[in-house]
Parts: sequence; structure tokens; C-alpha cells
Amino acid sequence: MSDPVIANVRTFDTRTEAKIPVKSPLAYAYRRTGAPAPTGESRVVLRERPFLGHLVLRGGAIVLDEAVRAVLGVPLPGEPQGLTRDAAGERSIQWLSPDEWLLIVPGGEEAALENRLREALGDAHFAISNVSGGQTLVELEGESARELLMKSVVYDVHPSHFPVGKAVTTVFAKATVILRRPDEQCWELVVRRSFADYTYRWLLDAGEEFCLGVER
Amino acid sequence: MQRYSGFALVKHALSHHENWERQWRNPEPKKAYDVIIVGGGGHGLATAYYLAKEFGVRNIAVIEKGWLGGGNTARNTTIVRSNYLWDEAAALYEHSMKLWEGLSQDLNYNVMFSQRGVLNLGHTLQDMRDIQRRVNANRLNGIDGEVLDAKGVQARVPIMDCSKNARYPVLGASWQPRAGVARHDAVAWGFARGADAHGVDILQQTEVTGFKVRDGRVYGVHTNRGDIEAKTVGCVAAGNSGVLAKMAGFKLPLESHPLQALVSEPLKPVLDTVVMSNHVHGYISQTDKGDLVIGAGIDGYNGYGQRGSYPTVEHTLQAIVEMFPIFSRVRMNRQWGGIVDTCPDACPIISKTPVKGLYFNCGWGTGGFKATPGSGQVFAASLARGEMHPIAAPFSIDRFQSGALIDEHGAAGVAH
Amino acid sequence: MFHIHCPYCGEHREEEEFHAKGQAHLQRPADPEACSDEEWGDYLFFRDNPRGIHHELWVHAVGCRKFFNITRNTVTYEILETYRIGEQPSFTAEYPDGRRPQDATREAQAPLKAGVHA
Amino acid sequence: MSQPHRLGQGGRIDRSCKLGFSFNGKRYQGHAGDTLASALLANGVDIVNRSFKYSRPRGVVAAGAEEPNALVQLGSIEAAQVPNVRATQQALFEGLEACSTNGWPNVQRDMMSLVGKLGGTFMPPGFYYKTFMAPASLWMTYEKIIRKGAGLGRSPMERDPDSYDHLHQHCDVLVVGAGPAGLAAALAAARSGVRVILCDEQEEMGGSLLDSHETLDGRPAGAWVAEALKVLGERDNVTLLPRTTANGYHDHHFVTLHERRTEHLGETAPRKGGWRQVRSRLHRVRAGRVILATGAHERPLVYANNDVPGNLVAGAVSTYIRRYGVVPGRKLVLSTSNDHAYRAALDWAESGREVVAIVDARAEPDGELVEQARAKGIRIITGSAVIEARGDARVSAARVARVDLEAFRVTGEMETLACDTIGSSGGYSPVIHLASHTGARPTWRDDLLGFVPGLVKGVSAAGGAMGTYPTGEVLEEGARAGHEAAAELGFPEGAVALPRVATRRDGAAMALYQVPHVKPTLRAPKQFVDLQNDVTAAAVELATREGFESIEHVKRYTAMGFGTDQGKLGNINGMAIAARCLGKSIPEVGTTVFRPNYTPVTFGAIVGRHCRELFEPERHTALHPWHVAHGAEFEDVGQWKRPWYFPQERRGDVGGERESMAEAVARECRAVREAVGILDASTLGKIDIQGPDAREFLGRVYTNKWAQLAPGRVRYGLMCKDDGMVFDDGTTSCLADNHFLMTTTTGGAAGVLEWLELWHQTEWPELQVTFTSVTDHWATMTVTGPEARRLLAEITDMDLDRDSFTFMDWREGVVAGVPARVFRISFTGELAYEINVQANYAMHVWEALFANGDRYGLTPYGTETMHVLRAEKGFIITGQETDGSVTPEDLGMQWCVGYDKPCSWIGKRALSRPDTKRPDRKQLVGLKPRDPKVVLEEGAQIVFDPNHSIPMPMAGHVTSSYYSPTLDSGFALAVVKGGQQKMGETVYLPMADGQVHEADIVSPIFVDPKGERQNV
Repeated sequence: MSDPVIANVRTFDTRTEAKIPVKSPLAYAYRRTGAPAPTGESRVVLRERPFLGHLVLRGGAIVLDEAVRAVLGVPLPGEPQGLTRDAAGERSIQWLSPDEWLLIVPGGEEAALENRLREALGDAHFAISNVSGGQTLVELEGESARELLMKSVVYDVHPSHFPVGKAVTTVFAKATVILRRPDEQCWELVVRRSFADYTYRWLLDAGEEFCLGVER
Repeated sequence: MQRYSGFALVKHALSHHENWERQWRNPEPKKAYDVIIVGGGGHGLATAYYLAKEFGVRNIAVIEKGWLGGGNTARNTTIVRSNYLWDEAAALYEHSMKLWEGLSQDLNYNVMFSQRGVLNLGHTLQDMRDIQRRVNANRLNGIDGEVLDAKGVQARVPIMDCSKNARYPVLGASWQPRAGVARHDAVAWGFARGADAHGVDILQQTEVTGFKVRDGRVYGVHTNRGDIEAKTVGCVAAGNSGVLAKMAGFKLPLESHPLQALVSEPLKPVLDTVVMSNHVHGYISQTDKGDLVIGAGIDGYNGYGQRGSYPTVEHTLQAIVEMFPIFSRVRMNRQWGGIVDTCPDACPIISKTPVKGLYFNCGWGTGGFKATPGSGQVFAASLARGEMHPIAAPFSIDRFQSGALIDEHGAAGVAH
Repeated sequence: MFHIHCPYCGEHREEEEFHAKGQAHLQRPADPEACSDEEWGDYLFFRDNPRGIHHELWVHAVGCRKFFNITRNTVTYEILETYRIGEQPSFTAEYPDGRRPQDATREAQAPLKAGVHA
Repeated sequence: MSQPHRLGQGGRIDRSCKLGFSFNGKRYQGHAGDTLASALLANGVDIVNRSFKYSRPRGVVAAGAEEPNALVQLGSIEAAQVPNVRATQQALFEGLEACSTNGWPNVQRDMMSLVGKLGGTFMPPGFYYKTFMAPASLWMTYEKIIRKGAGLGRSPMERDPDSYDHLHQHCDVLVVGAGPAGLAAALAAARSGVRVILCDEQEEMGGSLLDSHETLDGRPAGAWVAEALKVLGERDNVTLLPRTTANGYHDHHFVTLHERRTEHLGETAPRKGGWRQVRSRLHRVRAGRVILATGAHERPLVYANNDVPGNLVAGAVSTYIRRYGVVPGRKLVLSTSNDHAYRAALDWAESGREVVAIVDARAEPDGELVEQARAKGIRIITGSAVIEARGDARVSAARVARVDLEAFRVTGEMETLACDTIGSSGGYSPVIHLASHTGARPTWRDDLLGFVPGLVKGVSAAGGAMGTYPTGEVLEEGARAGHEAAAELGFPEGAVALPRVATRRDGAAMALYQVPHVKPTLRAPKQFVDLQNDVTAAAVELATREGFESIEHVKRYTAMGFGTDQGKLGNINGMAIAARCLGKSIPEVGTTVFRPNYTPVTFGAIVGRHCRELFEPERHTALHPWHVAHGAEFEDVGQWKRPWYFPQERRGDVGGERESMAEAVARECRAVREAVGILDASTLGKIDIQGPDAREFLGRVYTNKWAQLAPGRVRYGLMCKDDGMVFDDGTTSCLADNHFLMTTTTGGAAGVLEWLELWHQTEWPELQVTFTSVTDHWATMTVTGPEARRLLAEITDMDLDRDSFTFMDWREGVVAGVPARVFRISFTGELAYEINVQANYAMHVWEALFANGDRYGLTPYGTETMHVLRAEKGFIITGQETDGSVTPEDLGMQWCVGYDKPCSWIGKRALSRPDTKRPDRKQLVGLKPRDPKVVLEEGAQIVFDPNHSIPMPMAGHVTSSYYSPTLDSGFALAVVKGGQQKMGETVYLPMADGQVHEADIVSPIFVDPKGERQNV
């Protein structure tokens, strides 16, 4: 299962096509903290998008940009805090640091994508790490989503400061999240698996006044 | 010196308190002294007091750039304990503790040293190992203390949440019965009054602007009120030590950090001991006026601003409310900051320096207040004899080259 | 609470995202074995502790994870500049109001001061 | 239920809405819009509290945040108690219950007042320091008695039923205070489109305009306020926060605002639409610019008995009349040194009650308000002041005398005026508190008789906060500040249109603080400076006589300004008195420094949601639900919850008692040594390291060698700091030539990753290597024990043959249908496989192992068993065997030190310092207790000579100690001075209970010293 193309690095597809039961990072939180269904009153709706492919891409922007364009068809966001998506909105790439990007793609695509990127990049200095099992995507939607975030993150989420197409790593309560604004309606949180229970509990607690509902 | 006593109070009341004397003079600087102490905080004043009282030095000046006792002496959370891990530190702080135990009488000034006991909580298994290690070491060093389990802690502090439901349940604590708190300002004033009575000139509003050094030897200081000569100069300037060392031409392994503390509004007595938790980062006691006095660790950056970061205060109060959920509706009255000079091994420097006749006593970090009398006494002995007192000797600057640190970060783990 | 401009993220961020990491421009001796105990002790433990302008290393821990430098006044806590690793400060004890362009040129011509990262 | 002092009309209260409340057990009625203070005054309640030191009766003196006296205990149930609530800031609500914080048996007749009266003369400032010293042994008893008098209100004794939260706000311009200056500033700034927050501490916005007589553009001031608020409220870029106090101004324009969301509604937060509101909210505001429009506090005068109920600040008299429709008495005497206080007398007269006289310290007052008072026929006594109030529970008269302020003496012509209320005014003090928090020093202005704030870059102040008082000028100043703030941020806009306000001609004010008495200060009746802390003018004078010359000393010696009001009314008066005593000017005795908070803030609000379950993140592994379901006890390791042990029901006792920890651990240990156990090791930090220089980098950060490690192989490594002390350890696997997977300790994960980045980014940026945390991506299950291979073989086709998959190898394969990396490393000394799978599959693989586990005796074990097993093998745990003062050599791990590596790896140089080379350093050894039944105490100190007297020289301590089921004996790891050269020698461990344990120094490896079991 390792790609022999680049012998200096060992790639490894940690996912299988076999019918294996999987547990999303929020699975236990639903059970432990509860998951109130959305109602007409709900001004925030929370939704987990588990089991996506998450890759961390490291290297120089110029080199990577070409490969990402070629493989994914979208440019590498060159500006800090940039987030770009493909036309379907299913694949995204975000700036994490001057030499680090996060790729999120439909679950199952990540290993092939990694291999294609590695091929395109050849022997340039870069790195790709698969972190799909380690994080999950949580969506927040609704008129009060922004206020809920104001209760939770130190970063300024005002639309003038946080337009669509922005993504930042910041402090969420006492944890770290990646906060993204892929479109007008929706906010995305990329949450580390081990912090998922805490983050979820926080969101439910802080979201009570907005009648936060959980879509499952 | 006018003796203070209950009788004196009654006598003075009859004359409407019109005849109380000054507690210390406000003298003009002389041209020369035998010894100059730079820094009129608790440690500096104590040094001058013991020099005059126990070592017969008669001609001493304490030079203070602001007002005496206006630095960390006035800004700390007043905890006094001696349950340090390492022999060297334990000897120093226990020496100090013994002086505390007779200090009010010695100074004829009630410093309100209240031996109400100090609990250092353990919340993890490693905390408990460290506590056992420290208490065992204390016992063999002749320092009182015992290890309590969670039930023992609950019995001492019924209002604390010792349940298993806490995020970090209390597993136990070390308990030093002789430890406690004192009235910080009174310590500085008591030493100042005592030193003044022995003829020490306390020169307030006098700032040292440089040292007079010839052939590697100090022979005086420059100040904003003129030059003053002395062959022995002891610097006890806490957060400003680094600045003074620079004037004298050498560096110290010190960094000055903000340390914050806060008080609640005054409450009826509800907590009669001192509770410290290193793990959740907060400590608390209640003053005789009723304020809860609360503190935590230092801020991470260097700062002389006497203020620190707000999140430090937030985290401290989170810890306090975690330990004492009933205080959630109590209100925070005031917060403030001090400047603590910290050493890499969380132990002080009491040392000779590359300049002959120039001594430094600094780097007390968050532990300075409790050491005030002991530090003053061993430093005084060292200045008087020209040789470091045996208790002070391990705290030499040399240890940062040899590697013989006294790492109180390690298992003692508890600052303050 | 500080508001810190991260030179990599290109915007001001809250202090809670950062950790202070002590004095900036410390350089590990190139040949530690050739150092005396005193020199090694200096490198390990002795730091500048100025009252006033100070150059500090910080890391944008909850953010881009990059280390960078801050010139800050330790009395007023005013941040005069932030700059990337490898860059030189414009505000120094010598030039508390910032280096004029001609100063910068002059220094650029002189070799880099010791204790500064390449 | 009558309200004797309530006017028939006027004020901003809602007379149609009646609210019942109780005070000290008595029922009263007030109205919506009242504060507790205005309602008490309306009901004729004079005594609201007893004073702290002398137990003197006290009444309401002010109408806002500056109130020092009217502190009450709020709450009808235990959990809702709030101590020290300022009645002047507590909105009245139906059912409010309050009582005085001091007074026994009650506030009307307080036994302690006898003590105060009799003992007061023996309690000058600092009296504590002068007595209670003999005998020394009695101090703790004295202290107990002293403590009985401590405190104002009391803490609740039950958990808070309410919750609190935070809102992280960001704005361009923060305007603090919504009086005329603040409103004008907000209007001006908002026009430009910048983001504005306007907050105000009162129940209603409007500040002084709410009780003003002035007209703005010909309309009542209140109407202009309403319109301004409407305009602001309609703008998207403006956030209005009433009932919100800016309590702390921190660095770089970070300001905390405390919003009281429900405190005006009830003692606990009422539910709203099914959810519970937060009681209060803390806004953490990061502002671009801050405008302080915080107004000014009026200073009372200091005269004898100025604390008797019925003595009020003049402006408060107006506020109660104009805003609450309450006249706080029947006959008023006003003592002033300025014009504006005349307003109080005019309002009093307009309400139909008697103004006995206005006593003005100035010789020839002549302002417009003076003329109005004259026109109303009010008697004005000039060149004089009230020197003493008469009365006990309420003012009964005022002694008025001519005073010579230059000479500070009474010059005769005494007169006693019967009255029940004395209003006094010594002028205004700008509210400079927030500006002061920033560290900027205020400056004294002789023309204003007050301090004006020092302002750091980005802050401005307007209106009363700057000492500007005429409304027209205040509005202009506010608008200018708002306009400039926006312009500085790059949004210049045309000026905002301001309303016309008639200007009033005021006469010059006169400096007056303490009023001279016929007797010298030390002999006069008490003249209070700080009412809350019972600090008198005599106390300040005595302090200066005793050598306390800086205002900081005076404050500390007398406790002046240390109350919950932080000396808002008293500090300037106290400074003036100290200055007079010392013959200096006010600025010469010091400036006044204020600290956060402006007014006290509930702990809960500062804590927010970070309490209870959310106090700190609780990190869980993917297998956590299984551990919970199987009854694990958990250990806190960093933020993780790790299974500590898995107690089972005692054998044959289904549904009965569970095993003790010792029983469970012994069972788990035996299972691993005899069959197979499984541990959730997912919490170990994992760092993916890639790049052509990865190997070089590892060689520099680890103490041992990495040059030769082949793909497919794993190696243990130690990490030191550059002081040579061990700080973390773990295994690192070579995945490919340029690709490694590092593991760290659970607690060290974040620190190690940052450590690697630090060295890479700052010291060796030329190395091509990257580090990415993959801790959460993988779940790690350690299957270990003699049956491990057979168990694993049940669910994998991987070649597990001992010769092809050898110790310290790793392989890829499929385990239970899931792609896995399997590492043959062992922390137990037994045959072991660490199975790593993507975390989403972890539960499946774990359960698949258990599905096959029964026949091999598979037993889950926790961290305690892990500790026992590794200790039996002499494996260290960093943080337990090490404490930041232990080198690799101290641990006897020279085998893990690459002395001849080409680079000077981190920590190497430090190992050759004199102290690290000492032969008698504390070194890691094993200890075997002479009595095998003894399990030494962890942390027990070791001595060579148990008969030595105290202090006893200590040679080391026990770092780890357990009972070993394998050895059927206690055993321990310890550090002992020179221990590696003392094998076989006996050491002693003197314990607290008097026992002295004996133990032999042995090798730290107790089980399988040749390491054969892990290679089976």
C-alpha cells in the first residue's frame, strides 16, 4: 500500500474500502452530551462532516502552487488566511502558515491525491502528512452562528474582518480550532479529534440561548 | 525609640495621639557610610537592621529611589512558609521562619504573623509523589509538615470542592502548620523603625545612578542627591537588580517578570488557612480585614510595568472558582502587579560579584516575602564579615557556570 | 493583553495565540566544545533584562506556529515592531525612535553583529 | 407602605409599576426605575449599614458607583447571596431582599457601636502594629477575635445556580460612558461607518443629562438623549451596551466590560423562552481607539460627623429629586465652595421642601445659580462652612462657622442650624480610573482642582473626565473626540451637528477639602475622609506625623482608598489633608493610582463558561467510550483522561463490590506477564518528520545516534535541553530514508513539537525538514504478553514470525481489515506489538481483538499497571524519574548517549561542566526492601546514616515504588548519590511514622535482566 514512486518517503493509505464500522470524532459527544435536534426556533444549526480527507502540505509556495493547480485545479492561496475551493465546493485548500496548507477533500480521495501531488512535485523539498483520522469538520449555520463564535473564539469574526474565503487558526475557549468561512451561510470549524468532546460541549453550552440544534 | 504596647496606646489616646513620634527619620545623606544598602524594600531594611543590631555596624545608609517598602514588599500575597524541597533552600527559608516566629517582639512592631498553616494541593499522581518527596525531605531537615489525603484536606477546608467530580480532583496536600501569612507593609515599616532606632539613615527618594569603582573595588555610589562613599555596598533591589548590575559592569542571570495578584471585596471570615494549588494555578487566603487575597504564576514576558496580562487573572479566578465554587458570586475588587526578578533555577542569588565589596541579594522570584528576615540576616552577616554566611553560600552566582543549580522548579514545584 | 502583529500572518492577533520565548537573537555557540564553562553558562542562563527597549522571541503558537521577534518597551509595554527570524530590528536602545534609512544602510554595510541569526 | 419622601410627580420612575421589597426583614414598596438606594430613601430609611471599624450608623451619601456606605447583602436564598452590593447601583426588582452587612443584633441598635464609641480613641491608624504583641503565644488568639470583626458581607455557602459568559468584541472606537460627551462622541464616530461600542454603567444611558434642567435645541435634555440613542440604535455599526461597566483597561486597548444582564430582574437569572440567561457577561473588547467619557464624581467636604445619615453629596441630592422623585429629607443645609452645588438647593426648594441655608465658603459668590437662589429667597451664608453635623441616627443640625481657609481655622460667628440633611460639595474629581489602569500618570490641574487623566496613544477623554463641565462644551469635546478617533483610523467625516445649549455663567470655585473645626483635627469629632474604611482626617494627620509622607504610605497606613469604592469620594480629600499636614502641594505628595476594577466584578463573570466540566479541556482518545463502559478509573495526564486501572467485580461476586486498585493492578500485571494485556497508548505524542535532513536533525536533538537507523527499524531516544538535563523520551521509527515518525510522552507532545520547531526555525533553518503532529490521526493499541503474537495472528495476515518481524521492527499490514502500522516495541519487557490505525477505525480493531481475546486471557490494563511493568524493567518515565535536574548519565543511560557523534547535539556540552561530572551525583538505581512485604513510599528520602541527628543528610529519594506480583515483593526505583558505585549497599528510609525501612541498592532491572522475554 505504499507508493513506491518516492522511496525516500513512506506513504500509507490509512483508509480501506472494506466495510468497517467507523466512529466519527463527535460520535461519543452526541451520546455523552446529547444532540438536540434543530427546531423552528434554532438560530444555530451544528453539523459534523466526518471522514473527510485531510492533508497537511508543507513546502515553498511557488513550487506547491504549480502542483496544486495541476492536480486539484485550484490555485494555492498565496495570501495569509486564504481559503480557496474548487467549483463544486467539495475540495478546499487553506493557508496555515507561509509553508503550510491544509487540503480537505471528500473522504477516500486523500491517498490518491497525495500520490498525485508527490508525483507532480518530484524531488522538490516538500512534505505531505495525512491527518484525516485526527480532525473533523464541524459546520455552524444560522443567524446567530456569528454570535456563538464571538462567545468562543478570540478572533474577530465580523464580516468586515472575516469575509468569505478566509480561514484562521485561533483560540477556541481553551482549545485550538481552525475557523473557516467558505460561503455566506456557513462557518466551518476544523477540530482536533481529542478536543472534539470538549469543543462540542462548549458549543452546546454557549449555543443554548440560540436553541442550537444538531443535524445528524 | 518609643515602645509600642497596649498600655502605650491607652496613654497616647489620653493625649489625643498628639505625641506619637516619627517611626523613622528623613535624614540628609552623609558623605560616607561604612555600608550602603541599595534598595529600601523588606530585604534591604532587614539587612540594615541586622547589620546594626547584631553585627555592630553603626554607620549604614539604605538608599531607596521611591518610598520604603513600596515595591514587592507592598505587592505580594504575604505567604510565609519554609517547606522547600532542596536542602539549601530549606535551610534558608527555615532560618527565616524561625526569625518570623519572634519578629513582632524583636521589632516591637506587630507584623501580624499568623501561623494559620499552608496547604499545597496535589491534583495528579505526580503531584502527590512530589508532595511526599518534599514533606519527607522537610521532616529530615527539621521542618514541620505532613501529607494529607483528600479527606484530610476536606476536613481542614470544608468549603473546598474535594469531590471526584472536579475537573482535576484534589488527591491530597502537603500541610505545614507553622506556615501562614503576615501583614506585608508592617514588615517593611517594622524593620525601618528598628533600623532607624539603631541609627541607620534611610534615604528615600534617592536613586543610585552608578557605582564608584576603582581597581575592581567599589568605594561608593552616585545618586541623584550626590555621591556617597562606602567600601561595602549591598544591592537588594529585586526587579531593578539587572539594571544595577549593568551599571556595575556585569550581567546577572535574571529576568524581571510581572506577577499579578488580586483581592475580593471584604467578606466575613470563611477561610482560615492558606490554600495553594500549583496544578490549577491559584492560591488564596483571607486577610484579617476579610479580603480574599488571590495570586497565581508569573507572566511569561519581561516587564517592569507593574501590570501583566488579563488572561492570567482570568485563569487564576477560574482555578479559584474550580476549587471554591461558592465564591462564584463573590466579587473581585482590585488587581495589581509587581515586578519579580527570577533566576533560571527559581532560587535567589546571595553573592559576591566581580566587583570587590559589591554584593547582590536578588532573584527571589515569587518567594521573596517569606524570606525577608532570613535573607536580611544572612546577607547582613556576609556583608559584616566579608565572607558569605554558610546558609547563603550555595546561592552564589558561580552556580550558573558550574551547573550546581538548586532547581526548585523540579519537584518542589511550588513557587510563592 | 497585547495585540501582536504576526509578521507571517500579516495581521494583529490576540496575545492568547502567542507564547513569549525569552530574549531574541540568542545564538548557540558555533562550537560548544570550544566554550569555557563560563561561556557556556552565559549562553544558558544570562539574559538581557533591560528596562526599556527589549528584543524578544515569540511564537505564534495558536496560529501559524512560526517564531518571530518583537521589539517591545518593557516599561510601557508598547510594541515598536515585529519582524521575522533573520531580520534586524529598526528600534534599538541606540535608536529608540527607529533607525533612519541612512543608519540602516550604514549597518547593512557593516558585518552582522554577533548573536544575530543568519 | 407609604413612601414619605416620594414626590407626587417628576423623576424617571414608573409610578404605575409598584415593586415590593424587603430590607432588614421589613417590607417596603418602590417603583420600577428605582435603585435600592432611592427606594430606601423614599421610604425614609436612614440607616442602611454600620461602619466597618467604629460601627457608626451610616446612610446613603451618593447616587452611583462612588457610594461608600450603602453596601448591602442581597439574596433571599443561600445560593443567591451576593455580598457588598452597592444599593445605589442595584435596580429595584419585585421581591428583592436585602439586609445590612454589619450590625448586631440589628443595624438600628448595634452592640459593636459601643466598642466603636469606647474603643475608638484607642484605635488610631496602625494600632494593630503597636499592640497584641505580648505574650507572643497569644497572638493567634487575639487574631481570632480581630477576625470576628472582619469583612462586610458574607460569601454564599452554596454553589452558584447561575452561569456567565464572555463575548469577544472587536471595534474601532470604544466609547465609555453615555452621558453628553459619550453620546456626542459615539454619534460623531459612528457617522464615519467605523465599528463603535458605546457602554454605560447605569440602568439608563444619558448620564448627567437624565437629571439636567438644561434644554438642548430648546427641548428637554432627556428628549435629546432618546433621539441620540435612537439614531445610534439604528446603525449597524454601533453596539449599545447599557448596564455595562468598563471595569479594566489593559494593554493595547483591551478593555473589559462587565454587563449586568439580569441583576435588575431578580436575584437569580430568570429563564427566557426555555433557556436560562446568563446572569452577567464579560465583554473582552479589543478596540482601535478608546474615548473615555466617564464624567466626574463630586467630592463631599470633610467636616466633623460628616458620616451621620443625612449627610449627602450635593449632586446626589439633585439626582434623587430629579431622577427618582425622592427628596431625601425635609430641611436642607448646603455647604459648598462652588456654584454648581447650588442646583441641589434649588431642586430641593422646587420640590416644596425647606432649604435652611446655603453655606458658601467663598466671600462673594456671584454666579447665575447663586442669583437664582437669592431670587428664591434662600438664605446664603458666605465665607463660612458647615464645620460639624449634629445628630446620631440622623442629622439634627449643622454647626456653621466663618472659616479662614488660608490659616485653616474657624474665625468665630458660630451658628447652629436645625436641619435633617446636609448636602456638601468640594467640586468635581474627573473619573480618571480607566486611564490610570494603562499606567499613564494623571496630572493635577490647579484651575480644575482635580487630576486629569494621563493618556497613552490611542486614548482620548472628553467632558467631565477631562474636567470640562458646561454641557455645550462637553458635547463639542465629545464630538471632536469621536471625529478624531475615526479620522485617525482613516475615516474622516464631516462634523456632526450638535444641539444648541444655553451657557451658564458660573463663578469661580474655591479649593476646599477638609473644613477646619474649632478644635484641632486630632481633638475634633471625627471628620471622615474614607467612609467605608472609617479613615478620618485625624488618621491622615497622625500618619504624616509618624513619618508616612508619601500618599502611598498614608493610604497603606490608614487603609484609605482600599475599600470597595477605591476612594472615589475620599482620595483627593485625603491627599489634600496629607498635603496640608506636610506643608506641600497635592501633586507633591503623590498622584493617585487606580487599579482595575473600576467597580467590583463578580468572579463568575470573569470565569465565564470556563468552570465545571469546561474548566479545562478534557481530551479523550478514540477508545475512551470503551474505557468508560468497562468501568475504568481514570488518571489525569496533562489534559488527557487515561484509564488508570480497570477494577472488575470481585470474582464470584457478580453485581457486587469491585476490586481494590491493588487487586486490579496485580491481576492486570499477571495477565501481561502470563498471558496478554492491552493498553490504549493513543495519547503518546506522534510527530511526522519528513525531509532530506530529517536524520541529521534527529541526531542533533536526540542524545543518541540516528545515522544508521534503517527503514523498517525503530529506536529509543532521549532528549535533553542544552543544560544537559533530560526532558523527554520516546521511540522514533524510520519509515523511509527521509521520513520518520517520532513519539513523545503524553504530557510532552506539544512541548516537543514546539522545541523541534524552535531549533529548526531559529538555529538550523538551512536543514530541509518538516514536523507535523499526527497524534490525533492515529490510535495506538499496545498488545503485550507472551500470547500477544498468537492473539494478533487471529486478526491479521501479517508475517509475525519472530525472525522476520523482529524486536524494534515496524511493519505495515492489515489488522482486522484495517490498514495498520505495527511496531514491535516494548515498554513492559514482554513480547509487544503497538498497533496503529487511523483513529476512526480504532474501536473496531480494539473490539476485534477482544472478540478473539478470551481464549488468550486478553486483559485491558491502565497506566498504573504500565508503570509497574516498566519499573520492573527499569524503564524510566520522564517527569517521574527525572525532575529537570537529571542527566542521561545520572540515569545510567550512557548507552543512549552518542559521545562521538560529529555534531554537538543539544545537551552534550553541559555534561562536561564540573557539577555534571561530579561522581556523587544522584544516580538511578533499584531498591529492594529488606522486608519484601514493604512497598516503599514514593518520595521517601534515602539516608546512609539513620542515626544522624536532624537535619539528616539525604542521599536521594524513591522515584517509583510498587508491589510486584511477579517478584511477590515490593521494589523501587530511586536516585541515590553515587548510587551506581554502591550496588549491594544498604540504605535507610526514615518515615513519618517512626519506622526506618532498610533497602539494598540493586540494578534497576528487576525482571528479565537479559531482555529475553520481549524477543520471544
